[in-house]
Amino acid sequence: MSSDLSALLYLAASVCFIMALRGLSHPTTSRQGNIFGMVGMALAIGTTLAAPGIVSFGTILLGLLIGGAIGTVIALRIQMTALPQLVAAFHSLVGLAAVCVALATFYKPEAYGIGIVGDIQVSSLIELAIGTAVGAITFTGSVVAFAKLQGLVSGRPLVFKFQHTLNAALGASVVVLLVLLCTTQDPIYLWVLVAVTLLLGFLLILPIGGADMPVVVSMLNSYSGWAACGIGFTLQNNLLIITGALVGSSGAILSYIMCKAMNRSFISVILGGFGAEGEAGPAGADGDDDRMVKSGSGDDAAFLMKNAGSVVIVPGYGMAVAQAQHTLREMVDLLKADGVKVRYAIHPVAGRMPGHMNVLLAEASVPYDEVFEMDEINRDFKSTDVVFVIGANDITNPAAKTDPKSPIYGMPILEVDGAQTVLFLKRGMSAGYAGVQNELFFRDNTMMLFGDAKQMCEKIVKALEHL
Amino acid sequence: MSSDLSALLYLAASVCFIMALRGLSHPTTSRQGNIFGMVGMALAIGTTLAAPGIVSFGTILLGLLIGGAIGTVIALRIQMTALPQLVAAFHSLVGLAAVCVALATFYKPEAYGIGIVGDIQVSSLIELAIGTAVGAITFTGSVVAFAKLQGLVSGRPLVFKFQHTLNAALGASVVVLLVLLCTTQDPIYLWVLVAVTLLLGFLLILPIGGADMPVVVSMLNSYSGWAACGIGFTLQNNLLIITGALVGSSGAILSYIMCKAMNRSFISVILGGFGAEGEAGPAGADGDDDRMVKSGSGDDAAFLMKNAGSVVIVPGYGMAVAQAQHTLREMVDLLKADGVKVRYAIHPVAGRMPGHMNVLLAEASVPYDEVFEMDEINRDFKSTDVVFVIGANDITNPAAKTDPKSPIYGMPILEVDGAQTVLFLKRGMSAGYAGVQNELFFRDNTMMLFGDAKQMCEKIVKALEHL
Amino acid sequence: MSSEEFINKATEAANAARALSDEVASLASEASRLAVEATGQAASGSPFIMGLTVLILAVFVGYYVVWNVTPALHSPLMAVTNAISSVIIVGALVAAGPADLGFSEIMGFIAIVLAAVNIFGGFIVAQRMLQMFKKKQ
Amino acid sequence: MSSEEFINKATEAANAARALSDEVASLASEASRLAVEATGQAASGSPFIMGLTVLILAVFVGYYVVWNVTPALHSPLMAVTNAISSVIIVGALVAAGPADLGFSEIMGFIAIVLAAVNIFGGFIVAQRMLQMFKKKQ
Ligand SMILES: NC(=O)c1ccc[n+]([C@@H]2O[C@H](COP(=O)([O-])OP(=O)(O)OC[C@H]3O[C@@H](n4cnc5c(N)ncnc54)[C@H](OP(=O)(O)O)[C@@H]3O)[C@@H](O)[C@H]2O)c1
Ligand SMILES: NC(=O)c1ccc[n+]([C@@H]2O[C@H](COP(=O)([O-])OP(=O)(O)OC[C@H]3O[C@@H](n4cnc5c(N)ncnc54)[C@H](OP(=O)(O)O)[C@@H]3O)[C@@H](O)[C@H]2O)c1
Repeated sequence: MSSDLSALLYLAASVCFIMALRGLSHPTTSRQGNIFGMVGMALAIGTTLAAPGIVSFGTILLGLLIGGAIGTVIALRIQMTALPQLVAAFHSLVGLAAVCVALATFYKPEAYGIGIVGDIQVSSLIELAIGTAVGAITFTGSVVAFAKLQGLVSGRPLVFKFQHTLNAALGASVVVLLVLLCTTQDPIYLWVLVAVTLLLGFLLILPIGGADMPVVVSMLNSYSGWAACGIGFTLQNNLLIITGALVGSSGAILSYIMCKAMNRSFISVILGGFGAEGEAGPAGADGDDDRMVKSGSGDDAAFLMKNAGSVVIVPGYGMAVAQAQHTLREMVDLLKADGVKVRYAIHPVAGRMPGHMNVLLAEASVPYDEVFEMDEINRDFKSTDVVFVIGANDITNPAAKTDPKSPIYGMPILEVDGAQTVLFLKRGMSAGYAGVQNELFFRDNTMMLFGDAKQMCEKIVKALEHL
Repeated sequence: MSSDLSALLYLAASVCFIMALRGLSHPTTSRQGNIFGMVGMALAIGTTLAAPGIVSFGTILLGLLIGGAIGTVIALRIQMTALPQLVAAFHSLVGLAAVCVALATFYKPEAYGIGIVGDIQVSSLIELAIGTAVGAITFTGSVVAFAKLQGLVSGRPLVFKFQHTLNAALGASVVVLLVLLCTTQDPIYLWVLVAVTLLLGFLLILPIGGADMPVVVSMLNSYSGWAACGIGFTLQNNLLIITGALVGSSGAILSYIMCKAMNRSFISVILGGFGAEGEAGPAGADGDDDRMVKSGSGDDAAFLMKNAGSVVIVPGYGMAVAQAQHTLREMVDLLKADGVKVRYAIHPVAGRMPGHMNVLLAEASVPYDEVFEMDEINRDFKSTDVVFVIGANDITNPAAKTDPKSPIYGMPILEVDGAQTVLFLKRGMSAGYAGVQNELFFRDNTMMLFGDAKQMCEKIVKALEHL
Repeated sequence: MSSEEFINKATEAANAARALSDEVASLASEASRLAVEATGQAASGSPFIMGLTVLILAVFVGYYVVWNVTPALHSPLMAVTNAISSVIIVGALVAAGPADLGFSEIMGFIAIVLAAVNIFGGFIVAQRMLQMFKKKQ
Repeated sequence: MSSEEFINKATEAANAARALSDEVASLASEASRLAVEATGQAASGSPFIMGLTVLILAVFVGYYVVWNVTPALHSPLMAVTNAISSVIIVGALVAAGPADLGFSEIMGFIAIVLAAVNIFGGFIVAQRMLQMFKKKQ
């Protein structure tokens, strides 16, 4: 294939990727966008396979088949509630793949036209080493993120003395190794670099709390995008540059959106240690607050909602944990059949990844035009009869608006306190991710529904059927 | 200057241009955006001046000074109500400049590295010829647009028999000339091409009605952007490609927005002949409708508005003609001082260019947060006491929603008919640009205020002061 | 060795040298061709493909940037795009640049004047309009 | 003419020819250099500047495209960007391409497997999610 034709096809692939992201601007165009993405990837792979020097098609096909099969099976089997950890897991693979590519390049630079073994162009070597470092950090970092999200290790931030000092020291050694590598071109330094950055990935992410993991995953995603840009410069391949920039912007913007919605600085997330005490504790009323709360049963909740004119559902992380979305939908169907106007209100950081709640509700066949973003619905709470908060906590906490000393002060919240009645469905009195008590629980117009989200929803459904 | 450095500076200039348009996304960032635009242009010119082969700085400076002085004087003197024709006039100059550059290139191709006289690369020659054609059409087309908007010639579409045939013939001859030019490289064909396309520009735009001129100007703007892209390909200059794409998209999108807001296809605008009978006639009640209308005085209007809770002002082309915006603002100030809630509603094609009304209101120091777009305010008319329509007509005509046979059927309108009272300030009963009678005039809750927009506003102001 | 023989030998040697030189020249030109090709490939395809890449990306940028312009500022947008479309002044400067004064230089000069009217006029009108959109107290 | 003289003359001629050939070669190489330079300049600067141009435009595109993604689809967005970030498979293919099986080829193979998991996994998960967002009756 002429270099012009392949450049043209790579350009077409880039456009496909842009269209893939563009499609996500609306649910109706999103599936078409995804097809664009697949076509783009097929174009990219096909064009590369047609390049001169690529002959071992058997091996390549084998690799694609193995990887494709694994990916397909995982993707088809995974539960939608396990999405955050899945993204983290997939993400670690990108990091590892980048490390492998960098090592392969180092040992066979002539295949990429950047020099010969032991005499690689310095600019390429720098890009290569940075790519390796970013890849390795992404790999172990994402593994930690996966383990925390999956519950394999405690979501609690692991803080120990001198950790920032240690990380700084490792960071410095990375720079030293980079310089040594470029001056001597000795492979040993590359291997040490890999080892150090793998370690660094662990250490950087361990101290960060479980619920900050989505920010971390997005951030790593962004970094790997920029690393791909770097490789694109080395190989003078515009496809890599464009795709890298898309991925890089996407990760950066998602991180920004999350930090903004939590009212925390990006730096404070990265430095870790947040939520050390507060991660959602075990079930049961273990709040250390002696004040009385009004608590009710499923029957009470059913009665209240059935007689309401309008109900707004506020889902949170607890709904995902309990996989309560389907039962919730049943409950809402019954209410709607009774003429109650029901809508859903989604906070930008409800759950454990951006858009988490939207996907779960969509899974339960909730039409997306009943689901509203925070900005769209916040002013409507005042005219709402009943707000049904299911497994959410921080995102409704009025301390974010009233208490300048609260760690979540300044975070935009769903102002459910304006509603006539608030029902809080959670297992006990424990705090949410941010570890702060929620004043709302003690208000007069609040009724707590203690129990697992799914079981309680089932009770309410039963009650509604018999009312 | 090394070619790398100049490429870098051109890139910086491109980014400046992008930032210039980006700044226009909000009034607060717009001035900064404009500065970016100026910096970008300075960079572009400075970088080119530093290129080897450019030595006659005296001549160049002279040219810049003459042009700059003329431009500055015009820009500072022009009345804001004359904006549409100013844009058209400026635009014609871009077209003429493009023709000059193309001719210069043809007679000295070696300065641009595209060959030598009589042996210019064919691809470059094609781009050059197309650039010339687009430039020439833009020039005469914009001159016609200017003349129509300025009132130098009638805004009425000039339709004559066989015009489409003639245009098609001229278009075909352009293609023939292009082929001849490329095969023989004889300058005579270029000159004939210039002559034919100048004529074509006249003929294409003459049959289009005055109020469609903004669409035409935008369209020509878009074409000249794409022509700049073509020149960018010839000279392999990314600055020209990027800027051309920005200008091209901008023109295309503005044309699209206008056509959409008028519910007319782009093709029908270009084919011309629309509004042949309807251009706003002379003052006086010359409508050919015998039905009675309720007409009122300035005192009546003042009384009605003063006692209203909420007033929405709907400005249109008539306000621009009468330059009534300042008096209008005075009137609104008096109303606001009396505790009336006053807002402005702007239709996307009110006036004679996109954003025309916004600029005039801004000129009269109306804060932009009192000014609402159609989509933002349309549902509020129902709860509005008085709508004050000043010099607007078509954009309020309910026939657009109710009468499938009306030429404006399907055009989105400001639904002022929902308000309790509608005041219509215009000189007589004549129709608006689209030439259709407005049912609203005859409704019970409508009061006509006959007179020049400015004079009537003055009367209302006086009345308000004495009420 | 006869003188004729010597002359023949010398001519032969000279011819051989000339042939060598031809070969070298052709090799060099081949090298030059290859070098050009290599550069072309390195830059992800020919200049045309590069231009196309830039064009397509710029169209995307233009699309998004312009749709993000608030409708209230569509008039200034027209003025600004008018001004920046005068970037073809770059071509005019090249035409007017040389020291001698021929047809091309005169055309270039005219184009400079016209473009400058537009640049100054466009930006200043835009600035005047935008000045009016300042937040009122 | 003595034989020595002839020999000298012939040598001279040969030397002259050689000098000529050298000159031609150096001219050719100069030409090649110029050609490369011209290509470089033509493509609006060196490959690096071209790459930078593409990068900057792509960042603008990415910025706008991503901000235009509706918040409801942020989860699919993460899956899709995950999948397309596996475009580094392009590098892996080049590594695994040669017929022989050395360290680089093995690394390339591993990278292909890993990237393929991601590509298939990412797109399919995204598709599953998006399928759920179908308009309900
Ligand atoms: N979405 C993102 O992208 C993202 C990113 C970074 C950080 N975060 C953080 O995550 C938090 C999200 O807020 P959120 O309101 O959704 O969650 P949350 O504040 O963590 O609260 C979740 C609540 O659900 C309850 N719960 C847990 N399991 C349950 C079950 N099986 N049945 C019923 N209830 C259960 C828990 O209370 P009990 O233990 O009493 O049941 C807990 O209080 C915020 O602090 C946000 O800053 C989110
Ligand atoms: N804005 C754009 O970008 C654009 C682009 C293309 C087309 N258009 C077209 O332009 C029209 C714009 O609608 P519009 O409602 O603003 O204008 P319009 O429908 O043309 O009506 C303007 C009205 O103002 C009145 N008028 C004229 N001079 C006046 C004066 N000195 N004092 C008081 N009244 C005066 C006229 O009635 P009297 O003669 O009775 O006074 C006329 O009916 C639409 O048809 C639209 O499709 C606009």
